[in-house]
Amino acid sequence: MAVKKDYKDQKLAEKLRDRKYYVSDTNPEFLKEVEKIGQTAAHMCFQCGTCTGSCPSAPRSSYRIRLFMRKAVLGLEEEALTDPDLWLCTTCYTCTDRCPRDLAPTDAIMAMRNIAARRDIIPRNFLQTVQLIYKTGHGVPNNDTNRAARKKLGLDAEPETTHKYPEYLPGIRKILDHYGLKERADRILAEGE
Amino acid sequence: MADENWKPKILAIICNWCSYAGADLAGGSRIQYPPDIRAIRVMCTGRVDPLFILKAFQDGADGVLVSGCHFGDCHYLEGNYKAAKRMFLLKNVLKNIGFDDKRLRMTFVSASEGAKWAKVIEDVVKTVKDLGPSPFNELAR
Amino acid sequence: MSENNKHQYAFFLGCVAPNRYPGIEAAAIKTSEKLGIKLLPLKGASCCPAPGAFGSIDLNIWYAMAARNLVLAEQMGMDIALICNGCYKSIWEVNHKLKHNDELRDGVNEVLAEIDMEYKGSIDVWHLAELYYDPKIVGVDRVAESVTRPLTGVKVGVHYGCHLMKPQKDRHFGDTENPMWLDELVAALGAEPVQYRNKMQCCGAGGGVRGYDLAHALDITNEKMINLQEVGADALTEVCPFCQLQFDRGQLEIHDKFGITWGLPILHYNELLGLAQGMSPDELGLDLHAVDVEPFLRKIQ
Amino acid sequence: MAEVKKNEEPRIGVFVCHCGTNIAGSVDIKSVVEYAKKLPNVAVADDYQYMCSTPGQNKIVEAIKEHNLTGIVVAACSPRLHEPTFRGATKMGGLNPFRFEMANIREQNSWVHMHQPEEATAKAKDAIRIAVAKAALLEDLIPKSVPVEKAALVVGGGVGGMQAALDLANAGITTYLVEKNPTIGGRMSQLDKTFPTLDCSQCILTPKMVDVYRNENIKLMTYTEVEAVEGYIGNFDVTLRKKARGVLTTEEAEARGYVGGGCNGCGDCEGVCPVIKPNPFEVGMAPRKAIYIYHPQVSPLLYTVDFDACVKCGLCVDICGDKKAVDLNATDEFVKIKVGTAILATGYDIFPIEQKTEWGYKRYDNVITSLEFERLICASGPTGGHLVRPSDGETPKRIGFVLCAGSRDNTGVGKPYCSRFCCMYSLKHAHQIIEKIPGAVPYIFYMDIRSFGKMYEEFYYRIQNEGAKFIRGRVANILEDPVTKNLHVNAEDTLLGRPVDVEVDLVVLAAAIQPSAETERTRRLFGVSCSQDGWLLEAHPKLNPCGTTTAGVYLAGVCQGPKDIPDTVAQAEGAASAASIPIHLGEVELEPYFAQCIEEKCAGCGMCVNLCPYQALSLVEKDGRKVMQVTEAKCKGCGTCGGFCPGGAIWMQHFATPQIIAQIDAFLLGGEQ
Repeated sequence: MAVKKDYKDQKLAEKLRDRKYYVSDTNPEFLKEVEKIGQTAAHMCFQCGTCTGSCPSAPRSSYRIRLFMRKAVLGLEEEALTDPDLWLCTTCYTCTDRCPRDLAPTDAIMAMRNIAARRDIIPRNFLQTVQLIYKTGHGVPNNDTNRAARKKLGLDAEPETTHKYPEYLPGIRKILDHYGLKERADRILAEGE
Repeated sequence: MADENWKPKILAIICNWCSYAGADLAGGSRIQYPPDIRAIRVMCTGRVDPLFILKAFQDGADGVLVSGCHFGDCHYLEGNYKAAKRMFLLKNVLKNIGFDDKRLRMTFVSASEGAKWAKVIEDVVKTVKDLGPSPFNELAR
Repeated sequence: MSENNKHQYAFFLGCVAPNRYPGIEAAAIKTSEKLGIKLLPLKGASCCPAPGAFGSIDLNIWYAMAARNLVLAEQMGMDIALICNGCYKSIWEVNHKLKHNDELRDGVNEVLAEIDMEYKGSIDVWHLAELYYDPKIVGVDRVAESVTRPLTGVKVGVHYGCHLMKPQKDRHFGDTENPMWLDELVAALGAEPVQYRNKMQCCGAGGGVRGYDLAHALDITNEKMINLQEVGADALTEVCPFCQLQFDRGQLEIHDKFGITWGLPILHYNELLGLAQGMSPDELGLDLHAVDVEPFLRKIQ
Repeated sequence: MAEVKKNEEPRIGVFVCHCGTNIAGSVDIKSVVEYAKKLPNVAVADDYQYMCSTPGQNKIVEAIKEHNLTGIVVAACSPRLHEPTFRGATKMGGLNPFRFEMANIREQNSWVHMHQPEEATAKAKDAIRIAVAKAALLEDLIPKSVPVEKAALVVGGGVGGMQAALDLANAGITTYLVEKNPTIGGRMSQLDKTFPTLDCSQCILTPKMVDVYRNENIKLMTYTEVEAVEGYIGNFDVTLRKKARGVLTTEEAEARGYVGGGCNGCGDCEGVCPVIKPNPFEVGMAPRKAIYIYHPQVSPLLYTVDFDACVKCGLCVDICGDKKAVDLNATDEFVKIKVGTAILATGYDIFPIEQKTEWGYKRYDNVITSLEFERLICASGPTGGHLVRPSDGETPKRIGFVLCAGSRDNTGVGKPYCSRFCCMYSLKHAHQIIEKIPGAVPYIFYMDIRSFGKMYEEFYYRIQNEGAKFIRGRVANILEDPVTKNLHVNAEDTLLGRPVDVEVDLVVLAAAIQPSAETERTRRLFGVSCSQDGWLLEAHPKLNPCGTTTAGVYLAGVCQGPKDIPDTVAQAEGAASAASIPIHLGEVELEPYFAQCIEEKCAGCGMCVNLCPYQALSLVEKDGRKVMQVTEAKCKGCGTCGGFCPGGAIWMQHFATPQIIAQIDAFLLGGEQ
């Protein structure tokens, strides 16, 4: 366990916080969960850095996919899930194609995002997409400018999707409600207001 | 479905050069697999007389595994081809007398395939467990 | 053509193509018709759903939502053809996973049962571009034969996108470091497919990054612009409306955020194909593009 | 003639080994011994910590005498490990050594059921019951001794094969050294310097090549391949294919009556030959003619015609003149030799690294392999030792080295193993460019530096001190600047935790190695197994690293697994020593697992005759009817005949039908008395 320093000065307490890695502070279940959801043997990572070297996000941020793999192995759940970098993966899968251990770091990241989401750590834009789909069936719905353009092209104003056949929407909503996703999206977005 | 605690009796006849060595390698690598197999070593699967297998079934074996070298790898050039041919014919005979030929398996495991040996055993044990006790079982007692 | 109706597919539209670049939808139907592929409406389809957003929140929801779209096509008894890499990831990959994983399939069917649907795994999913390349369906030669107005004199950079071909092991497109099949399809139209640095780099938009951190996403896009300019590309083509959105509208955003103007026309391959088959810019809705396509059109000899 | 000999009253002794906790950890030894005591025919059962130890073996010796035993069962490890040991003990106790049977309760029991003590114990009891049933029916067998041909064969003329041949030859053994290329020398002759001593590779190799060529006991056969192998230890009949060389040696010329003729290596033919082909010795970076030598130090110094390229214009024949060395109508010849033992030293090839497309080999001009680097940096190479960039011939100043290029790679494209010498030769390469090119900077991209040999770590220290830059990170991809053709090496410096883009003038890929193309065919000819990655399988990874499961066949060098030169030479000497032992003994004992004909049961159908892969069986007239007869020297004991004989007339010694049936019955029907 990290040494608790009950310094009166909060700032100093944070500045001098015990930064050692203690096994007792970690969650070994985190690795198992990441491997289960991500379907990849993250514990086989030998930290060669091919993933970070391949990553389009790494050169322009502090996002290091290799470090996320390491945190999974070491059970550093809290650190991984609360790191805003977790959401900088563009899921391009280049690291997955090149990983010499034949792992899928991208899917490990997706798994960590899934675990973060269980704790309501989800960026707002993801939830807005959920709301839009619940409402219209589309993440990027139609609009009037586009309707006009469609007609000009000889297409119907509404595409042959839930836009034209809204009778399919209840089914979609049922699926999302099965997981209580819309409700969560509304709640989390409202809390963030 | 067979009862969970039932332990099948499965005979394995395996060749000295490939499968026996592969099984030894599985041991050396400490790869764990189900304990339901009893192995008899022969120098080559070519030695396996179909009568041995019939005898085993008659004695009440629930399954028989014959395992040799990969084709082209036989220590004696072609014993495994001949064994494969015999096993194929024997499976046909078993099928024709109404005996499930899945109880007889021939596999090819090389000396370097310890992990494969373990998989083969897992597979064979599962197949036999799914089939349940051999119909000859009572007869043998 | 007597073979015209030989290949029929349920046409999965997705979101960005019908609702932002309807020219792609129009072009896909018309150009495919000329190549012997009939695209039939997949009524009631929804968002694929967006693999970045939904996959990140809960993969199970992503499976179930994609499976619903798959079932619609199963009910038609038809394979799906689509025009977007993001849709390909959702629809193809979920189909692939459900076909090969009984546990997943059972889980999904439990949810689908609530809306009286059942996923059976009876159809396949294809990207139109791969159907064009496949000699058993169309083939590069037939694409070339369909050209009435060759796009000669222009250099076109090709963006393959990520979610169509990667991860390589699960897909069937072969090499993902330096693929050339889409370049071949571009060459078939008379244009010169130009090789640029880091051709396979991501557009920057995927995985929810466009919505999460726009500047970050645009910085990746901007790098692609630099690499394309280096070799003098006259346009960029892709097979993903979401990549198109990122490259096309992204250039406006790059202008706003970074103060850099590129003006590189971005065309979906079906738009390019439409031009080569003689469709007019108006028929393709090219006026809806954020970046003016006119300079590119003028350059075609 | 063998008969179904039953011991009057079998008395079996059972000995159960604890193997420390290896067996006793999962198997309840005490209950197993108690169980064994109650089995039919068991006279005594005992256990010991280590049965293979001297006191353990003594237990067997003493029990045989004390209990008047007729057969021994030891339940311990695999018979592939200790069967010979316990046969020795059985013999020492006064019994025929073949009255011994082993029950494997370690490799195939305690080690694979480590957490199931009950099941493991039950399985051990069954194994012993099965072994006892067989032991009760075992009979005396006399091993057959066969003479050993006083000659050996070495396949492959690289440094490993050369060393093995020299050792054998120097021990007085006639040694055939067969090499598929026109010259011996192998990979080592392509190298410039050797690590960590920086000896010139050719300088230390050439004297050895000359030694080989001059040694009276070595029959050097270059441009020759093994075509067929028959026989067994002591008596291998090997057919060699001497590929059509198109050039005669002085001896060959003399045999044709051209006294004073034959090739003297003058090279006039090469001068006039109009055909140009890439020289594989220079990895295609230099030309050679259709009539050629690889390089000036070849041994033998003898030209070779590449008949795939030759246009048969005859200019070479004309200029050779009276020497009459060139014969453009030559064809392959076959030579039969007889040897007692054989050593395989077939070496390695470079993995086709263009398959790792992210590094752009064969796509970017300035990405080369380490072997190409060796030739480019070598004074006798195509550039006279001036390292140049292929794109423009300029001297590179910044050079990236990609280690583990295709090694330690589990993607399926690449090799899962460590190729074992790339770290060290890349350090050497870094040293060479620092030494040769003023201001040059080597960037070494590595995952781990494996400098485990003698003076290797010190060499690493030295190169780091000389200024090589080490970046701990595997290279993700390489991008080419389309204008300058410079390369951008992308990786993460994992120690810095930042992605790096290192612009270099040249990239050298330390490509993985794989078994040479001929290895697979050769190993099948000799009946040698291979491990999953294709390297030839040694008899035991630790205790018999030079032997194979085929008696009389040994391994030297990289064909058994990646090795550097010192390890290759050491193994070659080990293999030569092992291969010389049977030859010096003059005879070997063959395991007496021969087929025997039970004549009264034999119907003379002759089915077995065709089944035998060794033509060991024949039909003979006896007492007015046909019966099968076995030529014991030819029989290898596979039992394929015995597995088929419809009349049950074949008695496979030590694996006889009644013995196997007894094992089956014991397993399924047997039990305590």
